[in-house]
Amino acid sequence: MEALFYVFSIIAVFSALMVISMKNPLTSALYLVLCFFALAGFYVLLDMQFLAAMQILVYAGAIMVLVVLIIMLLNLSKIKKIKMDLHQVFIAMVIFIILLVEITIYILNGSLKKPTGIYTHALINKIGNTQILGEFLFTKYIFPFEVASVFLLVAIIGAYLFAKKKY
Amino acid sequence: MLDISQVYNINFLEEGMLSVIPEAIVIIFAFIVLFLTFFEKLSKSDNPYYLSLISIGFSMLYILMLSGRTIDGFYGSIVFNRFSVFLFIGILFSGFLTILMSKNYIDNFEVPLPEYYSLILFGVASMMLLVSSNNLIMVFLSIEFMSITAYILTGYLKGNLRSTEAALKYFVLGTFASAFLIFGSVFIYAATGHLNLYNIHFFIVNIASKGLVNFGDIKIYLAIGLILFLVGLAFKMSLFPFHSWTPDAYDGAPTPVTNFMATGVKIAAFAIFLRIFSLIYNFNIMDFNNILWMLAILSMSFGNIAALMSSNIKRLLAYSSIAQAGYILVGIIGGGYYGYSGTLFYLLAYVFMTAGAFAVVIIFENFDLMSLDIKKYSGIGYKYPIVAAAMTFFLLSLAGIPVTSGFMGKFYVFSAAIKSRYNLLVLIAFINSAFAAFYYIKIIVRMYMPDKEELIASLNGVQRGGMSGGSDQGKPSGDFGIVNGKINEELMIVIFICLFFTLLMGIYPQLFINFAHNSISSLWNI
Amino acid sequence: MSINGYLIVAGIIFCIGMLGVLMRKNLIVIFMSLELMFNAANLGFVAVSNYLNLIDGDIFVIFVMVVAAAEAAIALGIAVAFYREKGTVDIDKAQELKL
Amino acid sequence: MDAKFIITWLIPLFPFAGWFLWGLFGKYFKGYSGYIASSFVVISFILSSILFFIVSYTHGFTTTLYPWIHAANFKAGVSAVIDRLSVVMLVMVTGVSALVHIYSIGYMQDDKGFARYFSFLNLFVFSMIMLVISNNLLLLYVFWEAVGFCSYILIGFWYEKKSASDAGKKAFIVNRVGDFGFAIGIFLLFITTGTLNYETIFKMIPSIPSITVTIIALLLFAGAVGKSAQFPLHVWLPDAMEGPTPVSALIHAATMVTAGVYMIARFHVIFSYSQFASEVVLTIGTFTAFLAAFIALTQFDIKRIIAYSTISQLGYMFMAVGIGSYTAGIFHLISHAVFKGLLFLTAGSVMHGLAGELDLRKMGGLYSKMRTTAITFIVGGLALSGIPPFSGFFSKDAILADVYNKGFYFAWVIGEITALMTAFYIFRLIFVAFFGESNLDPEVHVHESPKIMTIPMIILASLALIIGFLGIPPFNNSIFYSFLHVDFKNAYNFAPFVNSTPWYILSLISVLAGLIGICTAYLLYIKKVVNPETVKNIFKPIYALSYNKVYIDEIYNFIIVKPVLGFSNFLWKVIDISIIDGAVNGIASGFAFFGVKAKRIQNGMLMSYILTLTIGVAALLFYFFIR
Amino acid sequence: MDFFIKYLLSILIFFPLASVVLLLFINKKNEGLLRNLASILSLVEFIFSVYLFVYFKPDTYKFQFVEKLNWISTFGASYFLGIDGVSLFLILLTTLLTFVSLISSYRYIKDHIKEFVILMLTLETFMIGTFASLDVLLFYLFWEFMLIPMYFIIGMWGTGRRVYSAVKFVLYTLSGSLIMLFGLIYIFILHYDQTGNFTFNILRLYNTHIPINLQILLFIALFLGFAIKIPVFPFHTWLPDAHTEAPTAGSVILAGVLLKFGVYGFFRFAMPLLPAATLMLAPLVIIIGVIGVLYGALVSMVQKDLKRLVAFSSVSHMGFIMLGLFAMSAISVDGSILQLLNHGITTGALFLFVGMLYERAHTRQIADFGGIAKKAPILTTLFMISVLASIGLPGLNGFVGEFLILIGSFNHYMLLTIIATSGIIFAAVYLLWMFQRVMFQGITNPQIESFQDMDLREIITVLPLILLMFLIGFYPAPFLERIDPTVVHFLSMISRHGYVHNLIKLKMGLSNA
Repeated sequence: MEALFYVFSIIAVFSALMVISMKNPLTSALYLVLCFFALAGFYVLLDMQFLAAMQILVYAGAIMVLVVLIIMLLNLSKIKKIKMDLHQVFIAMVIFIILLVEITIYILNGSLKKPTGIYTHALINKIGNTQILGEFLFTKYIFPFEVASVFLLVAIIGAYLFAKKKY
Repeated sequence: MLDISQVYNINFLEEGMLSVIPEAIVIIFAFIVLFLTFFEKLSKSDNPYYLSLISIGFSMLYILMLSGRTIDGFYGSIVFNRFSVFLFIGILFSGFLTILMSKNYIDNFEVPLPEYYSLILFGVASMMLLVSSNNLIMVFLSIEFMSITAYILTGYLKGNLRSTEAALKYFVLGTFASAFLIFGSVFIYAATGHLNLYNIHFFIVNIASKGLVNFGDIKIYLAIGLILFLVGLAFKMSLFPFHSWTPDAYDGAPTPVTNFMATGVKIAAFAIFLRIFSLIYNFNIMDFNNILWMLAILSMSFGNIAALMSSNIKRLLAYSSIAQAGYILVGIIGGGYYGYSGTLFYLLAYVFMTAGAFAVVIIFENFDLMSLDIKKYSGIGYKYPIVAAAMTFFLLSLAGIPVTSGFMGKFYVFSAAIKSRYNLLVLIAFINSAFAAFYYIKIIVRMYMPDKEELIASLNGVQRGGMSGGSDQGKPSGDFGIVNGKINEELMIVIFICLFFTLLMGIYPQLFINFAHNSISSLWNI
Repeated sequence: MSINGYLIVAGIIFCIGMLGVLMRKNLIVIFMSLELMFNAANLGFVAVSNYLNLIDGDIFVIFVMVVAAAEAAIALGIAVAFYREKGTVDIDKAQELKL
Repeated sequence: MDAKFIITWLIPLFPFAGWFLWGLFGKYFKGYSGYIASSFVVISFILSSILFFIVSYTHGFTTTLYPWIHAANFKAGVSAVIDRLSVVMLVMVTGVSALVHIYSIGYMQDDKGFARYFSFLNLFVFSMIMLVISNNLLLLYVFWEAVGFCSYILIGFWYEKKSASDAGKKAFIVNRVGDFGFAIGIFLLFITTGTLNYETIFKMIPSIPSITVTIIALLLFAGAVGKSAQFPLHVWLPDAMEGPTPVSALIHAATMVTAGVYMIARFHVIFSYSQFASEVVLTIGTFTAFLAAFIALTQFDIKRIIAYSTISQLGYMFMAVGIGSYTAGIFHLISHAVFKGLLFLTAGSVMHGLAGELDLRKMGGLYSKMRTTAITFIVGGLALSGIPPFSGFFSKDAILADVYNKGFYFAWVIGEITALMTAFYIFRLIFVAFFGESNLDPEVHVHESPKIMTIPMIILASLALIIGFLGIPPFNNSIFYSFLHVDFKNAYNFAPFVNSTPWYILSLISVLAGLIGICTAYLLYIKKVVNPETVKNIFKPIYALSYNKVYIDEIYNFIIVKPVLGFSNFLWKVIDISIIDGAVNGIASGFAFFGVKAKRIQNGMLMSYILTLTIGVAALLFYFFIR
Repeated sequence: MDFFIKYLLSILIFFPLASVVLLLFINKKNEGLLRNLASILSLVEFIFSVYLFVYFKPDTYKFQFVEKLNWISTFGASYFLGIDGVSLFLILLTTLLTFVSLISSYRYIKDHIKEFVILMLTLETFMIGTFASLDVLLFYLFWEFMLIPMYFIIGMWGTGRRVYSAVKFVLYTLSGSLIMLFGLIYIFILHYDQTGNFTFNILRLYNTHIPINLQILLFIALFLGFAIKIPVFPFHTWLPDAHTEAPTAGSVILAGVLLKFGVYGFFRFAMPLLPAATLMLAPLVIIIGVIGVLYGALVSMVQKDLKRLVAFSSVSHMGFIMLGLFAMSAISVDGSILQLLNHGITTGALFLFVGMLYERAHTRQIADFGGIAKKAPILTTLFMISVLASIGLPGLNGFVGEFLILIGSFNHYMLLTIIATSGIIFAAVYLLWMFQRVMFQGITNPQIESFQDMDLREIITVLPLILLMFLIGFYPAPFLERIDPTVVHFLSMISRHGYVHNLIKLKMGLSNA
């Protein structure tokens, strides 16, 4: 298990780095998909196979396809021409390092609450993670679920309005 | 095998549904308005506009009927109490005024109307949800909901480069800040094991008082989580240094939307921050008061200083809103019954004075970009005395001169802070509001004491050429709010409503103070 | 694996996403970086949830995904609209609104 | 309300009413205002005389019109003290005023501001009467300033002349300098005694530490120095001659300028309890008498010569009050009022006849053309020179004799020299103007003044002849002394007589001094034994000193006026505009500067926006880190 | 009638506001009607205020015409009105000067008459409200809003750098009053901490016990607010600008009433609320006041602009008032309060005359004038009376006040009083010099040749002020007898709580050091 964690970690971090450093956005997109797969791997390790599936379906499947589609739709060669500004990269790196150090130090120094819940590894496997998620989603979190539907509708209207050529 | 229906009371619908009916009314009407798109005839007329107004009215009525009750709905995801009632009213007023002032503005542009009004209604609903949400998931979801309507509305003027650019900037920055918000929630969750605000509150109060868990250990996670969460909220509240979207988004957005962002988004964000602050932050986890203290000072100083040199009225009001955020924060820092009710009072006062100012901006706006320059206001004191007088009052209110709600609000929050002995903070705030008066007065100077040549130019109706907003050329060049020398009625209604409340809250604030007090008393009524 | 490991990975990915937003000028890449940041948070939620033997965090992830999807739609819509007007997705070209 | 009350308050009421009438309705009265104004003053004079007899045969009294200021424990009423001193002064003031009023009718006949003139003149008479009868220091101070104000407006009566308005202003301001000291003296007196009422103060004086009394006396004397034009504040009086001549006669010879002497006589209790202060009074008086006479020697403006002579004679009076001979001082005051008023009126008559000419060098041989004027002038001159039997002889001699007999020999010597010089300069004036060859402007039609002017002159001349006989028998046996001494019996006798040189020896010396002066003038200007020009050349530095008034105006200009103006300019230009306002505007522009900087943060670059946001996050986390 | 007397203060406050509402309905073009109606209404207001004087009981320090209504019960703020001997006269002064300045502006204000009269009457409401309110919050409400009409009056009808001056005026005074508000709120909170009740009732706030070092800080805060308003020496630079550029009516109100608020604030708030600090810092304040006396006088001396000269003379006069107030002897405080009145009357009149000169010659430069006395004898006479009153010539009002101030202060601050007394010399110098250059001498400017004397309206404008100068000069008793009990009570309030003992110790410490 630990080995898998490291493998996924390395893939995830590496692909994330590649996403932001590739000149061609299309390459970045492909690395992002790779990263999402690695994250899906994590979810499997953490007993959330359903989420892993969702990750791949929603992110790699839907969002990334959309991204790639847009990249193709817009003129790719023009998009590729956007150069990075070294000055800006330098400042960004400094901030990045500072924040990374800070967050890491905090994470290493702090500790979580003691586990108190009942949904142990065994219980999740017994009931099945999909079922538990479903039950939570349709009971305790029914209202956010409903709101999310309205939310998505609004997003659809928005996307439609933005992407439309002319009113 | 666990039966979840035993753990949670399935029978939530009866009580719980009541708690979201105000939102539901608005959302249902939003759908109805949206459906008007399908009928070309209906969508071109004023129907969406009237429907939207009616929905706000219904929602308001319902709230007033329900006020005084406290309802926890949907397993504690949503809470309806007097606190929400106060803010619902503020938000509904903000929406109401926005819709009123949109009518005239939006008609000038060839944009689909039903979508616009339904989006405003969705925005109102999302803000109401945000105010009443009691769960980090709900908070996150409503913030995103609110933001997304704001993004869309900001970029609503299709073909207008400024509008699109504003949406772009707002979107990138907003999403970036949201990322911090969720990342912060992770740590809060990690430290407390809860997503429900009340549970988190109890958890913190318990461990803090009884020492059940080693507080020191989880404190770091809690603190980092709260800091990152604060970033997300501070972004919405446009506090320095998370303010940077404000001027650009305010500037580029259609003016009614700017008003919506300045009033609705702001009070919703402050309201949820106030709730979360009073429930979670305010418990000695770390000295958040100090952080807020600095944010408040930076916000007001930056906002005021930047506004000093602005000549674009919308940007000026944006900077001023940053400064106002700083002042409002003073009330939260002041804390306690007094400070929180002061914050609410200030928020309500802020809605009216800002909406009034934006209504005046709309009146004198046109397709020419120069119409946003404060030079445009030269001599309107003589041409349109009522509007100018109203504008003067709004600006004075923003500056915190007595007899206006702005003064009472400032007085309220500042005295709360003095009560908690944040003397230096209040002193700096006072100094700030002294020199902030300069840029508000600058506009008044334009209106009443223009240079001779400027006055002549404005009286002759000479428009200055210059930067023109993209593809807007060839459109009629009259000011939006003025038809045949008469000022649009809807805008006048907005101005009068705002003026009425600005003065009422300034002269006899007791009504509103009682209201705010009652609301605050429900904050702890868990 | 200890929970801290997951959180550190999440933190690193989050920071990388942030770095991407900070240093890239391509709107599409910036958007992808934002997705990275969201996903880092997701990872954190799942890990914490698992560690605490709770489910709420996992539910949060679902909502984050919903939001991410919606935002993807909006983002790409804005990108298209911007591209139509400017002929590029270089955000440095967004210079109408300043001062 | 008894008769005394009514009479007392009617005296000032008439001129007061006159002031209002002519001030407000002057233009409706036209020329009559002069006659009515004069008759008002004459009525006052008659009432004063009645009061004089009442007081002479009964005793003094005080009477209150109304309580004026009443704030906490500070009380001051409008009330009068009527004793022998004040009635003497009253009679003198109203009498001379009445004559001057009558004279003015003729003198000011053609002036546009006729009514205004009488209005101010009446106001002055009112103020002077009130000054004389006031019963407390505040009231005294009020009218002390009020007469100063009247002097200001009357000097500047011909305001279109810059020199006239300048002179008025100068008079007012210089007087204010003196009043500054006077006011502080009053404050000090108030805090030491708790009251400003004369009687109470005088009762308390013996119990007050002598140093305090000295300071109070000196401060009060400062006021007198200003008002009575003593050195170093004498500079305003010569300039004051810009005013109409009757004004000079009334205000700057007979009445107002003597207020200082009157005041010291009134406060004899205070002054006599402080020997030092009295000696200062004596010294200043002596010095001023000499200095003014010295300056008068070489002047050519006839009014100025008389003005300097006034200063000089006032010096004599201060000598008298400085040695405790209050009656002698008041006696000289009265007689001086008469003969100096006479001199001014006649000088005015000369001006009237010569169309306003004042320069001695442009006169000569006037005796034949204006005989009445000349004779009355000579009477005045003789009285001034102290030639018996004119009044000046008796009064001045009484002072000098007291000075000698009380042992102030040096002052006596100076006094005699001054007497010599006095006789010289006044007869220089007489000889040059009225005798000798004529240097007149041929276009000027010289004529004698009308009756309305000459009659007051004649009355004054006859008074100058007879009034001196009040001073016999000499010393403490005289009519005047015995009449007035009652009021000074509270004085502390700080300077007892040390000699008892018979009066006739001292008088002889004085008369001799006067005669020598007259003879010298005669020899120089009539006989022309020596050409005055040669004398001038011999004593060139001294002559220059005298001719330029010892350069005192220039010195003041150099050490006071210019530095003050320079300093004021510094305060305004540097402190006010540059430093204070500069700081205020600097703060404003500082904010503007930051405003520009702040706008630069908002540069439209999305990257920098994100950067600020991120830096904010990093800073917040860092803040947690350092905690 | 009973009703009228009982609610007289409210009527006084809201009558002008009601007048404003009435005027709003009059057509802008009907200028004559607007002017006349506004003047008549302000005259009616003045007559109402005379009732205040008539029904005022002179022999008590207690507040009279008291009205109390709940306003903001949460803060313990109430609509609490009442006057004592001090505010009585200041209200009378306000109503009189408003009337005077309204009729004085018939010629000066040519455009936007409707706005002008409305602003003037609004200003009157707020000025009277400030003097009449006994509730700190209410006071502040009136106090600060007052700036706005004044700002418009300067900015809209001013001359030259009017906008700069108006903005400077607002920002300067606003800064001060906000810091003052800070101090007031602090006291309010302290009172809450001690009693558990929120109240803005000044009579109750007087009982707040404040530690001495805190008192000093609070005093500084209040001092800034009030001192800027007065203005005291280093904070005065807004005054010359505002005065110079304001229209005549504005200058009159500004000098006549607005400057009084600072002193009134000290009298009503700063000193009784913070007695220990007052006693401790009094010497410093007096030093500042005395500096102001000399500074104002010296700077006036070299001014070339008439209005600026009069403005700086205000600085000097206000220095006297500060001296008297902080010397804290009954006489000097009486004198200060009386002088407050006098300054309003005298300087108001001076500004009226300067305005008349400006209307005729269209210049304010002293050098451009000369020889006016010949053309306009009435103007000259009345102007001279005002100048003399300002100089402090006995028999006119200025003297009584100045004399009482000086004689009252002399006991406690001998040297400073002597220095201040020298100010009377300088006053004579600069005012007479100005008067001479303007009114006397020959005519050099051809514009003066066509100079007209005052007409009946102008005489009516200044006549009440001139009469008051004489009245107070000759018979100040009606004024002093009403002021005196209030002042005595005021002093007894400062010396309460046994602070005096501490003060004596402190003073000795200071003198030893």
